Amino acid sequence: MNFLSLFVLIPILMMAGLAIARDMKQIRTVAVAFSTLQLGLAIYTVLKYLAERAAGNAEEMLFQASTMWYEPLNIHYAVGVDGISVTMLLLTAIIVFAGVFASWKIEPLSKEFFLWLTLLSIGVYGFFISIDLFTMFMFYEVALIPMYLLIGVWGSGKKNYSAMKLTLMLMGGSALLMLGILGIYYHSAPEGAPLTMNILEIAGNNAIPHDWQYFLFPLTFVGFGILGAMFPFHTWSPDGHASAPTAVSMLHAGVLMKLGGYGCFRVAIYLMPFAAQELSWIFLILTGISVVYGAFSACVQTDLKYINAYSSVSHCGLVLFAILMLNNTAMTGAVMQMLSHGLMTALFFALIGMIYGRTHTRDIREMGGLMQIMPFLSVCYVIAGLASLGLPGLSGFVAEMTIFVGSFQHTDMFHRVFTIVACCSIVITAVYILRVVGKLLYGAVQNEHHRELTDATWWERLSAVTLIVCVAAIGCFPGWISNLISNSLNAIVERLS
Amino acid sequence: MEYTVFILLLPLAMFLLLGLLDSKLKPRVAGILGTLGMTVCTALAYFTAYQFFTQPRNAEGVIPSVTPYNYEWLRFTEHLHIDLGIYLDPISVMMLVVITTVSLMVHIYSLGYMHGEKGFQRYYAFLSLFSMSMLGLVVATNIFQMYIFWELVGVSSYLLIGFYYTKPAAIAASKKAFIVTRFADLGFLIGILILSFFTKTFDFATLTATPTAIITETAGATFLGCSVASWALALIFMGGAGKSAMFPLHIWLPDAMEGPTPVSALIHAATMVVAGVYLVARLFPVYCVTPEVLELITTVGAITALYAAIVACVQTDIKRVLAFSTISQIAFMIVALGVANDTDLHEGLGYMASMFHLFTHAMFKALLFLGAGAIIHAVHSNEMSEMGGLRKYMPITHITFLIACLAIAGIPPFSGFFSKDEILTAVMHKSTFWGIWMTVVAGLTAFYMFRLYFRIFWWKNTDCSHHTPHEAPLTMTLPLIFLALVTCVAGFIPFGELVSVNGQPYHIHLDWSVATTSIIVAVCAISLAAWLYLKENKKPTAMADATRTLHTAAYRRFYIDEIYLFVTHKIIFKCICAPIAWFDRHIIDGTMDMFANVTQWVSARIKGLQSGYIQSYVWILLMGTLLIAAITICCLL
Amino acid sequence: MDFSQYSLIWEYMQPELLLLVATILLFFVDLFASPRFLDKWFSGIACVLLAAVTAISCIPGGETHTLFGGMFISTPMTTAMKLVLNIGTILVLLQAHSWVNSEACKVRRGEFYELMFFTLFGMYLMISSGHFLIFFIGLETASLPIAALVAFNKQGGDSYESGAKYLFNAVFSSAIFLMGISFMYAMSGSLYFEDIALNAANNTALFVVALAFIISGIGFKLSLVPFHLWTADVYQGGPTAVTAYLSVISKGAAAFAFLWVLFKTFSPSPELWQGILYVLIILTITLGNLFAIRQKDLKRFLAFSSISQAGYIMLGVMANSAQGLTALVYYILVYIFSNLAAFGVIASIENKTGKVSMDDYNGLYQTNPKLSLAMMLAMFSLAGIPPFAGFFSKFFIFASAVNSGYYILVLIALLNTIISLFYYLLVVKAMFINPNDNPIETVKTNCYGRTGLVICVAGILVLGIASCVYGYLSGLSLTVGI
Amino acid sequence: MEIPMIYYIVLSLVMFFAGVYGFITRKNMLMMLISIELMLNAVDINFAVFNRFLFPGQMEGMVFAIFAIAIAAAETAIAIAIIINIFRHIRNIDADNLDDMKY
Repeated sequence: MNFLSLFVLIPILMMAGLAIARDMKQIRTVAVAFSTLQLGLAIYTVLKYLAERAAGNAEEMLFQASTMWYEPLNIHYAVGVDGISVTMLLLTAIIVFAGVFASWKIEPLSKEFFLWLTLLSIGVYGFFISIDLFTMFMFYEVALIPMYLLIGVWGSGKKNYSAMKLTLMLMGGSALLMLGILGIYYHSAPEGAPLTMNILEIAGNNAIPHDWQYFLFPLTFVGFGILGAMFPFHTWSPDGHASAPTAVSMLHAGVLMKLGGYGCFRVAIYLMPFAAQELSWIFLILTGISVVYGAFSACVQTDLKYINAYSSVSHCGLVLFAILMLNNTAMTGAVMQMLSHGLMTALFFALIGMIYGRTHTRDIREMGGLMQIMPFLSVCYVIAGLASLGLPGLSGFVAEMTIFVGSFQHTDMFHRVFTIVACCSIVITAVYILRVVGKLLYGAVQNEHHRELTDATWWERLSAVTLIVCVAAIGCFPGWISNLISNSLNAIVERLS
Repeated sequence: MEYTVFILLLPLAMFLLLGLLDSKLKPRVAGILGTLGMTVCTALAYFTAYQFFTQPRNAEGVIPSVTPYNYEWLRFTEHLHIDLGIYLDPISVMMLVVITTVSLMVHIYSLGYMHGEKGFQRYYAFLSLFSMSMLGLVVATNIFQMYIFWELVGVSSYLLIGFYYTKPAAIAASKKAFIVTRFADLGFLIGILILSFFTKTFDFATLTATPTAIITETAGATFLGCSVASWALALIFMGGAGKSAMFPLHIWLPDAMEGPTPVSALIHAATMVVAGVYLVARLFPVYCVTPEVLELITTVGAITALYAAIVACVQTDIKRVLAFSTISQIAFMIVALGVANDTDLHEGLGYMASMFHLFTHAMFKALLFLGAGAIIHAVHSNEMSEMGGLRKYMPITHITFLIACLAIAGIPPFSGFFSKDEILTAVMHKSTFWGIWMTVVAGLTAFYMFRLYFRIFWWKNTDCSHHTPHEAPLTMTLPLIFLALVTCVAGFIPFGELVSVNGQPYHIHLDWSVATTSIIVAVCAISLAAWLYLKENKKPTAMADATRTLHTAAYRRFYIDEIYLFVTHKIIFKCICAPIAWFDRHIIDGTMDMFANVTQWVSARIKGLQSGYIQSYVWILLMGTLLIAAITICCLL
Repeated sequence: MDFSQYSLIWEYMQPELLLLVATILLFFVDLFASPRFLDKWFSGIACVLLAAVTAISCIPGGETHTLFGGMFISTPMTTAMKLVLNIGTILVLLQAHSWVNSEACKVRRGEFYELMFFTLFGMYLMISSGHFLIFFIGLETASLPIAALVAFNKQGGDSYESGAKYLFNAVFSSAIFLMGISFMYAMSGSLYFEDIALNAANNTALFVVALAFIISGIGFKLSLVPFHLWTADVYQGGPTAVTAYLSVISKGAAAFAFLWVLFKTFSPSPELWQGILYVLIILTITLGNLFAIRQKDLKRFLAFSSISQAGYIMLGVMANSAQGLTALVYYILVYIFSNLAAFGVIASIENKTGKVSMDDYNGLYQTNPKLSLAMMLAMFSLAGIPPFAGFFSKFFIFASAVNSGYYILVLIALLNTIISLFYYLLVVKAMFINPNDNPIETVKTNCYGRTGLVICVAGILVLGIASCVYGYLSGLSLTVGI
Repeated sequence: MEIPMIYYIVLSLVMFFAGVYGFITRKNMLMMLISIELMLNAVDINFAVFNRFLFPGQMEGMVFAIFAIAIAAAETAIAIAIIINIFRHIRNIDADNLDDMKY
């Protein structure tokens, strides 16, 4: 039994534990215990992975295991990780951990909330560990559907509309995806050879005909791109995030949107390099648009969550943008951006949730001078803001710089010009971040009732500090993680060239 | 000289310590700690300078530059990687001295000035952060490290300007400062990208060692008619212009005066704002291969110098006056760099001069600001109208301020005279037009500085009825005195021996023709100022009325800020952001909703199919069958 | 005629014969046992009998048998299909218990079960027919009793209307079906599937007309658009148990038989019927969904959902391959479990409170968490959400269609799944999200109903994860040799 | 003299579509039932005729016709039962009254 399967097993046990938990106390105990365990497992995985690599294990994927599942279609339950997936696993574990604390006082039906949250995390973990298209896709959808109830039941605002829209749009994505995957499967092997769902084998066979790649690449890329909030399929994100409860926004923006980026190059680009080369320019334009577009529309929003959602559109657009540059550095940047954006947007949503929980409004025009009332939260918010506008020493900077430098190494003029366009986003980001910080935290207290509000409680502090520490750690010592990623990207990049 | 790394680590440690313990510490303790840290830092810097400048020169008489420490921080490609390290050469060491000195003075000064302020600890934390970033910037071994610390100084300046975060003006100012510089930094970043794409390196040593590499690499590559190399360097200069508040990116600096005065002294007079000059100086050999960019630099500098000088003449807020004088003085340095050239020592005079002026200016401008701080501290106002005749109440401030004014006006034997003279010589040598231009600016400088001086210390003999201004405490006067002394002697430092364009010693010899002219001009300007402002009278207002339009325009800074406001709010926000947001909500999102609505609509329209009558069901069934048959037959035939 | 066949008949027609025996037994029990005994045990006996029949006879063997000169064919796959149908029927019986034994119906309890068994018998014949006569007899034996069952609630509500609608539509379509067969006969001179495949000139207009008529005849039972119009009304009016039966068992049997007929009879000209089906599938799925999204009555809602599901099932037929056959049977199996879970919940709530409107379900989770969860699982499974069985069945049926190259068709079907997800989520929304001050009071289901639900839920959860089922079916379908 | 097959076919088709017409136009359920019978009998004629003329060899068609008739009888029986049931409820047997459930 491969230890990666624990990533799926532990949450299942966690669900069982939650099911038998009776009161809030026990629920919290179970949640904290298991999410900590999960975090430990993730860290262990990273260390083990690094050790293996250090030991000179040059396999593309480590800790592989594969058991036949559906014999007639040659579907396996196959797991394995490379640098990218371990990074993502770590990210997920961290955010789930922080999310548990962020939803410490969730009401009502707290048990169900954690059950659904755990189901969601099962999907995410499973997606990141599996290297079989079918299981990957299955976990992908497992991760999607709990969103509906999580938003619908525990959400706020026009939650029904948002939840339905989010679910349907993402399902639309996975509909395209299913066709794409089936198409890949039926062209996965040369004539006579057995068809396979295993990503590595498909890549090894490299048998997908070029004309089919033209058809399948857009399907898969858009399918995943919808979850990656690619223009013009991003509109689920603002409403969805605005209505979602704190922990869900954290997990969704922090991790779930990364499924999109991860899938885009693990499936779309990795398996169909030819089409990736040929068609990248189309999606480059789209993603380039969403980078700038998202930033611009964030400038005029007044709802904190909308601002953050649009900035997520912009940042995740940057991820896809970098992936499409198809060179090692840019892709490394993309993965680092996933990581950093995951952490800092989770931090953002956590803080917004905490502030909202106190002021009961997310409209920046109705708030002000929070720095005097809740200094801790405000300082954290400033840090998150600085991270997202790319302050050196925080994770955002290294990710963005890697992307920009990497993208600018592209030999094609068109790509370089687009890189410069994308660069402009850092200025716009500064504009809307500082706008929020100025309106929300500085200045005089807008609403006198806010004066008697309290600062963060210990669990909120814990949740925020965890994320800040990670953001700063990556920002200050990016070397090891960037090596970790770029080493495992070599194989993919080789296929592209 | 590995210990130099502590020059960076110490302030960083201070920042973390003070920042994390924030209110856990007593204000006093925090202040003392910060100051001590900076003292040690300064000592180290001085020791480094001593060690560096006293080391044996090599064959062609150049002081060899040292890289005591360099560690790969982040690797992009096999060529491109960000290193964090320390690169010691004459100018960086000179900057180390300047920064630590001024920073230390400000630390001490703030003990008195900021006494009892809310968030005293935070203030010192930010000061340490700034010092760390600034020091990191000057010792950068590669352009990307410089960019990193460049951003960090930007942020710490943002935090310090917005120190009084309940004051709307301060918030606005800090936001403006950050965004404008950020915009400039975008140029810097793109410049770096282009440069590194062609030269395949970030490293200063490599870049400056083979400056022509970029030309050979980018051979033929042009964009909009200019060679890519020029683009890259111009964009990089844009970054510098932003930080150094060159026209038209200067708008943030006057507003930045909303911050605490010591901060203005440290960041917006002595150190951060000269980062641009330093950047150009750092890449000077590379700039020399693209003369057109140097032309650009000269022009920008000259225009800024004149513009700022004119505006400074009519401002009534003393800190604003100083701010504009800063802009104009930095413009001097920029111009000096622009006219210089690295072919030989004499051609490179401007380079040396600008560095020299940077050094002296840092001292006396810091002195001016700290003096102004003392005055504001006493009068509780920035407005000239509130002041006048302060000389008898605060003698020390008065004397030191006068020295500084003389220095900046270019009166021998004060430091300003020597450095400015070198600059004028260099400019004159390059082109007479710019030479005269800059001399005029020098005259204006003398005028507005003494206007300021007389308005503050003479003008009217108020024996202030409501409250008597009193001399500042020792913690504040001590730095004033120290800086004043430096200002007096700095001119006699054999600067050219240490810093010159190609590192060989250069013996400063005054070009008396230039010197005398400038002195005469200055004296005239000063006496004019004295004639106008020594005693309270109506002449100034009369003159103002005489040149009403010009005066107002100058007072409103020639409406540059208004233009910016118009562009940002009216055009970018109203005409780009808002429409995009609308488009997103109504068009893109609307399309998505439309799918749903259309489905609903269709399903509502076709419900009649399910009429509930057996016969219609049967009818449809039959027709369906026959239709299928018919269509299929048609397809077959 | 030779009597040597009788032993063979007994051996090969075991399921049918045993089912008849069971029916007769049931008849006698109903006749002679005391009412109190019946109240207590009758449904139990019925279930046990059916279970026994299943256990004894419906375990697929290895080889294929034919009887009556090929009129009756029993392959492992048909036996497996019978097994599937039996499982479904048992579940229906379990759910029906509380309704059948209610005061209103208990007097006619016997008829219910006997008719039920007869229809099942009819479907057996339909499935394993090799000749249109048997097929027709099976078809009618399957559909006529259902008419009676639909009209079972003599006094209650709309039952009679549904009965009438069902019967008249059924008769009419069977007339058309017969017409089709007669043309086939005219062309081929035989009613054996094989002979027709051999002799019928498959590009004449007459052939096409016959084909269209036959498709419409069976499409009626499958409620494919445009032969579907009866479905909603009948489902809504009929007793819930019967509706459930109608929606899964008879649909499943019809689907299988349809595939059988098309494969056997029209194998020489697949492109003909595939072309027709292509259009029908798109129409069926789309219209079914479009109607479903605005339904408030849950039974009617499920009727339309079952129409679109029929469209998905047909994808397996389109594939025209062993894989398609496997996927189809598997899909039917999963569909039985999912849909019966839904109907089980509806039935148990309807029996207690008589409420079937979606609005009545608002806030159901507060009072009946277990039922709501079961319902939600059913909905997710029908919508094809992993890790529930429905996801796998959908995936495999799509895979089979894609394997035969129907990318566009599958894409359309997939896009339709979004609509279907929408309305399935509406139910979930009602139960979990919509606020309600006085939701349906807590409903206590009896042990039969509960067992039924538990089995359904277990099926939903296990069938997908446990790959053996699909593997087994695909093993069988390979023996058929399509 | 032999009547050619075509006559029978025409007859059966006429019967069939007459039945269809009646089924769709008549509101009275009994009339509809009768129309159904027409259609079924048309089919029976078809079988008989095809057998008799085209494949005189074996009796397949005839047998089928007999079964069809039997089943038609069964259908009628159930139909009548249901119609009676309907009459009990709404006191008439007009097909148009059966439209409580629609849309």
